[in-house]
Amino acid sequence: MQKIKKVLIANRGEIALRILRTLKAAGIPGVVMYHRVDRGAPAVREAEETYLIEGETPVAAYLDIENILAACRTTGANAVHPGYGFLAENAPFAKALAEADVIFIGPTADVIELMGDKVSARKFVEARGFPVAPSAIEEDDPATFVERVAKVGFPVLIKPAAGGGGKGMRVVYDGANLAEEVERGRREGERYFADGRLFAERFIENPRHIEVQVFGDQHGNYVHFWERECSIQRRFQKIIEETPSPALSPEQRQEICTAAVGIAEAVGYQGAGTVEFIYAPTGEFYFLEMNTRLQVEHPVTEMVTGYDLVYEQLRVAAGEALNYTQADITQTGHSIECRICAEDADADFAPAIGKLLKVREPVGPGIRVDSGVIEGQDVTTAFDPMLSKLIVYARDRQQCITRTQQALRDYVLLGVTTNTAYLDKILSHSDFISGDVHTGFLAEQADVLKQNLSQDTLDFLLSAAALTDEQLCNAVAEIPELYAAMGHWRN
Amino acid sequence: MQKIKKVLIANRGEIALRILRTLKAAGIPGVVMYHRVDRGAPAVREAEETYLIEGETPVAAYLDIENILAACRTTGANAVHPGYGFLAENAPFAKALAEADVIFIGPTADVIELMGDKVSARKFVEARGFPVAPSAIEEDDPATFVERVAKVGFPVLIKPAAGGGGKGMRVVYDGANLAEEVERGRREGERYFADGRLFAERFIENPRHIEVQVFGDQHGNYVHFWERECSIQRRFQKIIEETPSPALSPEQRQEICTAAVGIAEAVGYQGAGTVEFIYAPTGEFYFLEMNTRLQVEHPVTEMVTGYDLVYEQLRVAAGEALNYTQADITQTGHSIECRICAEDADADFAPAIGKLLKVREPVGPGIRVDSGVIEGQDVTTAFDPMLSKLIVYARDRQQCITRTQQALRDYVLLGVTTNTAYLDKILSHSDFISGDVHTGFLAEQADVLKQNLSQDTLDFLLSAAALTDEQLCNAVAEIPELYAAMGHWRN
Amino acid sequence: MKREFVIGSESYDVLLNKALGEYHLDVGDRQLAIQAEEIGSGEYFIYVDGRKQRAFVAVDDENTYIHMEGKAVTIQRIDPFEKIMGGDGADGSGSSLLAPMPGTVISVNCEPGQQVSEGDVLMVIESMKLETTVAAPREGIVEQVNFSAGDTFDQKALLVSLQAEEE
Amino acid sequence: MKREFVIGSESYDVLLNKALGEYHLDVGDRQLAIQAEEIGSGEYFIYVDGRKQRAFVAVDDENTYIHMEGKAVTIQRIDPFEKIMGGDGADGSGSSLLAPMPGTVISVNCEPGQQVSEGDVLMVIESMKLETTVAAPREGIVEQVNFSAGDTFDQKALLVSLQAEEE
Repeated sequence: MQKIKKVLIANRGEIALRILRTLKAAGIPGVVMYHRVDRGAPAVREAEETYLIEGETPVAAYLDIENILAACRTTGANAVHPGYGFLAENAPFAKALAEADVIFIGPTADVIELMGDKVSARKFVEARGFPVAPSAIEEDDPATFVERVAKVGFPVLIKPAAGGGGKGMRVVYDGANLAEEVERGRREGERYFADGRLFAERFIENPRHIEVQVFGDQHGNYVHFWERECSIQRRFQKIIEETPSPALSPEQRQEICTAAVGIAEAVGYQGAGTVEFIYAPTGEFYFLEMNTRLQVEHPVTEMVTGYDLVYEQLRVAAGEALNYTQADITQTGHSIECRICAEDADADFAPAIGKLLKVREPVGPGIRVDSGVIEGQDVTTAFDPMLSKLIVYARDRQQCITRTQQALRDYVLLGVTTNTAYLDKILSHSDFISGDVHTGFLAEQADVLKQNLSQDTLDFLLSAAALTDEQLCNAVAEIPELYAAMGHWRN
Repeated sequence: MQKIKKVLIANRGEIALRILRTLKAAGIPGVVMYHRVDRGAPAVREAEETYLIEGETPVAAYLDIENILAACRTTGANAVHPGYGFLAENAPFAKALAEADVIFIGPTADVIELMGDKVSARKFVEARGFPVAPSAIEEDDPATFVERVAKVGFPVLIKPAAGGGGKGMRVVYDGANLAEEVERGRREGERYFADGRLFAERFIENPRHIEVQVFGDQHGNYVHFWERECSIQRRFQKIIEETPSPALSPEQRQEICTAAVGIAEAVGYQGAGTVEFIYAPTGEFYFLEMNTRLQVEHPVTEMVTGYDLVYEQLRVAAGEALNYTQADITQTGHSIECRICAEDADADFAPAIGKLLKVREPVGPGIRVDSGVIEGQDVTTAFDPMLSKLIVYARDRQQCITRTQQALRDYVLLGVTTNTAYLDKILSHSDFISGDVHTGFLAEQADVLKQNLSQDTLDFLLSAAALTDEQLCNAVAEIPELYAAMGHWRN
Repeated sequence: MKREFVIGSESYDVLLNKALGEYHLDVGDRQLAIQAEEIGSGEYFIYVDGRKQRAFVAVDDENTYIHMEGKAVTIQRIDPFEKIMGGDGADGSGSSLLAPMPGTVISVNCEPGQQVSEGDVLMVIESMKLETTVAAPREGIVEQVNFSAGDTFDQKALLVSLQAEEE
Repeated sequence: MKREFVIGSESYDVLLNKALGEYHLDVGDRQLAIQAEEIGSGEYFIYVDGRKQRAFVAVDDENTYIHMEGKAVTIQRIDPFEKIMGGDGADGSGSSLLAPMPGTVISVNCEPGQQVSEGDVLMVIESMKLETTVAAPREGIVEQVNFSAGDTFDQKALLVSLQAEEE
């Protein structure tokens, strides 16, 4: 790791802390940059060195490339880890760092550019013989786009070419208002990504989302770390991920993972990347996109392979060769990640805010919590509603499910509404247990997944609320004992 | 798990909580029995059902077989998990439970009896062709014992036949005061174990302690879960354990593990057991003893194999067959356990007491803490000084060492002196890092392992102590600002 | 002593009594013998008619947050006396539309004086990257529109109000 | 304001000053500009001459416990004034042997009036399964023996005392 002297962590929340932990254990100095609203955040407390950044909004501060370059100059950091989100997949950022002679811990700017655009990525992958779904690309011939979309076949998924995170995506089930939906999609693309170009592809009914973790070094070595199943999504965003996927046979697993490494090799990928696939109930899979960064859900892969992917990223960025081969990377046991979000699942996942009055994380065999919050912290709308991630390992899937449920029940987060009980409900669902899910599962089962309180639970809750209500208890205590006893006796 | 309806946990501290966690995740009702001094302990808080026991001393309460039988009757528990220590290796206890139609989660009483006596165990193992060290057994012919001990060759280790935990063990380097040492050993055996019979064996200089985790079911299936290296000991008690052992070649590993399974099969072992070996620097290994229970250090095995050994114990006790073969049990990555003890390593490991004013456990990838204490708890001399166990996993040994060190540094335990900094020192030692250790390592390196404070650290400590001294700060604050300024100005 | 506890959309009136050192809670027509034992900071054993549950409890000015049986529940505390005295003014009268959380105005779809029907979209707002429509809760005339497109607002900000209904 | 801080067997005299709102600590002949920022309950950033360390601090009547740079240190606080007034009576005078922690007496190897030499074993005790010998710290005559074999004792119990030395 000679080449990397000091790493600036250009991110916040749980991922900043997770990266810092690897740096600390590896003995590499790390700098945590932060906006003042994150002043009391765990990563800022744990860091030996911090750097305050400013911006018009907190998000803008983290997105400001100049801030990061200045932080590197001031602190002497010669490498930057971007985490995920923010500037992690920003080619100009990667370029700016290269020009400033700072190591970007991620792939080259060219690869980010190529794979960051869904349209060019897809063309590239298709041209090299990897499977892609029937599709239409608007900019091939804008005039005939609506017509070509209709030919892809319904249902069809229309999405911004520059998009991500499910934003601006729409499914159209027939041709009746196709033109209108295309127009809406364009407006949303412009609003969210300042880019109205669209892309349409066959919508696979009840598809699964399966992705493969790949790695490449600067010496032409490429490996995969097996797959992750990420079909449990609400509003097109993953909230439960697991590995291995319960859908794949060993042959299918081999096939999809081999395709992913092939794509990584074709683009000359360096560092950690993820190739996402749509997996049809019939067993076919199609390239969806490539994420040129560390994923939120990377810990499940760490749990079953034993590798520290952030450490491996550092090694590759320092120019070292992978010191293992594909055969060394074994998948042992099962792992599930749950994203703990400040939101009300029973109110259409409305984001929740407030002060975290009490936080108590689950502990025990196979349990890992990657958290970005601590007791006393305010949860605001300034950032994403994800507070932390619960990652659980067990020898087999069934044991992993029950361990995860117990951990969710043991996770105390008071003061802000979170989705822990909702996640527990999902894990209790017979279709989840049998592995029979798809990306529309949560929407389809919304009614079944609602919370309910038994009479018995209600009695306990009301009792707890009454007995911890100081004002109420004081008022009651003022009744003289004797008088109260008489009243009681008279009954 | 049909046969097991409810499990009584006949233990306390970290192991009671660890067992409870597996029960909860598996959905099996658990009962935690406790003496009143343990009233606020984590396991008692976490339990859905508890049972108060009494005794002349707290330890006596946990050792009282009648207490446990009564607890089973009252709560309806039809199985007992003994943990380790207390009654875990007590044959009459196993018998008493069997007679009361309660399942003992452990091997049969016969096997406990056979292997619990060092002398009979050794004879049994030797007779079946497994390697044992040159030795002399007193009761073979008490009159010639001293003579026969001398023939074993010096240095020789003399220990109580009924012993354990290093109590009453002594090494004699020459024949000069052999008779006297034998007499002393006998007295200690009587005092500690009410059994003065002795046993002597060749003392291997600089030996390693390597043990193998074995498992058997009620259907004649036997497997091992690989080895653990437990050579880091102070006062004959393990404080750091790891797996794989850095000493073994793949062939030696196979050989020692195969011998262990062979011994388990020879005794018809059921459930979890450990076969301990002395491993000489020259590569020979000798049977030392068999522990017929779950070991304190079992978690390192769980980390590298993925299995929950407590869960597997439950399955075997319920009469189920092992549902895996030896080939399924792979050893992936590396794991280290550190025993966190309330003791002053710089004062010859004198036990420490006090109130735990602040507790903050380390978290992060690969980190597991099995703890029996919480903030606010009093640490007394009533029980063993072990407060908790830090278990760390990483892909390779080097990464595991640095992760463990970081976790030790992140482990905040204030109010009671603990050995975390001492453990960190051991892990920093170049001989530990190169794996070149033996059971006398800590004693030999005592001077190197002492703590020291740099001038810089001292400045920070004194500053922190001064600024958090309310009385001191208040007194200083009383000096009027103006006067203080003048004083400052006059300097 | 009475309290009104609100969980989600359900409201519960309870009455707490203490006699001979023991607490009783009247819930509807049932009386529960209840007891709380604090076993740690914000950590309790709650006893109801002899049965036990462990609970973590945190309290702020308005709500009691309880983690029990593996899930967290928020309970709003209402003092029946204060309710009678204070009324519910700006809130819930169906005349004032308050921001559920801080956010940004995407578009304003009405203007003061305009007649609107129940369900008409008055405003589109965005909070935490989610778009929400602010719809008229009843028929009426728009009184105030306090923000323009692009404005940001705080939680509980008055976004739009309707003229009070004639009684 | 002065304090004596004791870490292990070392004692440090410090002087805390506050001027213009800033704290200074005199340690020996050096003066440090120091500052504490509480960032959580018992969690601080400590600044010494501009450098920063994070510290966890807990305090009881006698000691300050600090976790810093990855290790915990216990610091005994002594108010120099109290020390002068109170003397160290039972403790440290070399005449009274106090129990370092609660335990049991294994054997008593001396009796009142007996002349002993430095290092003579006066008693054998057991605490937390460890045997310790209580040895005479100096030559002298045994004054009191307060326990018999099998007795249990508390921390700081006076086990054996020697007659005061003639001055």
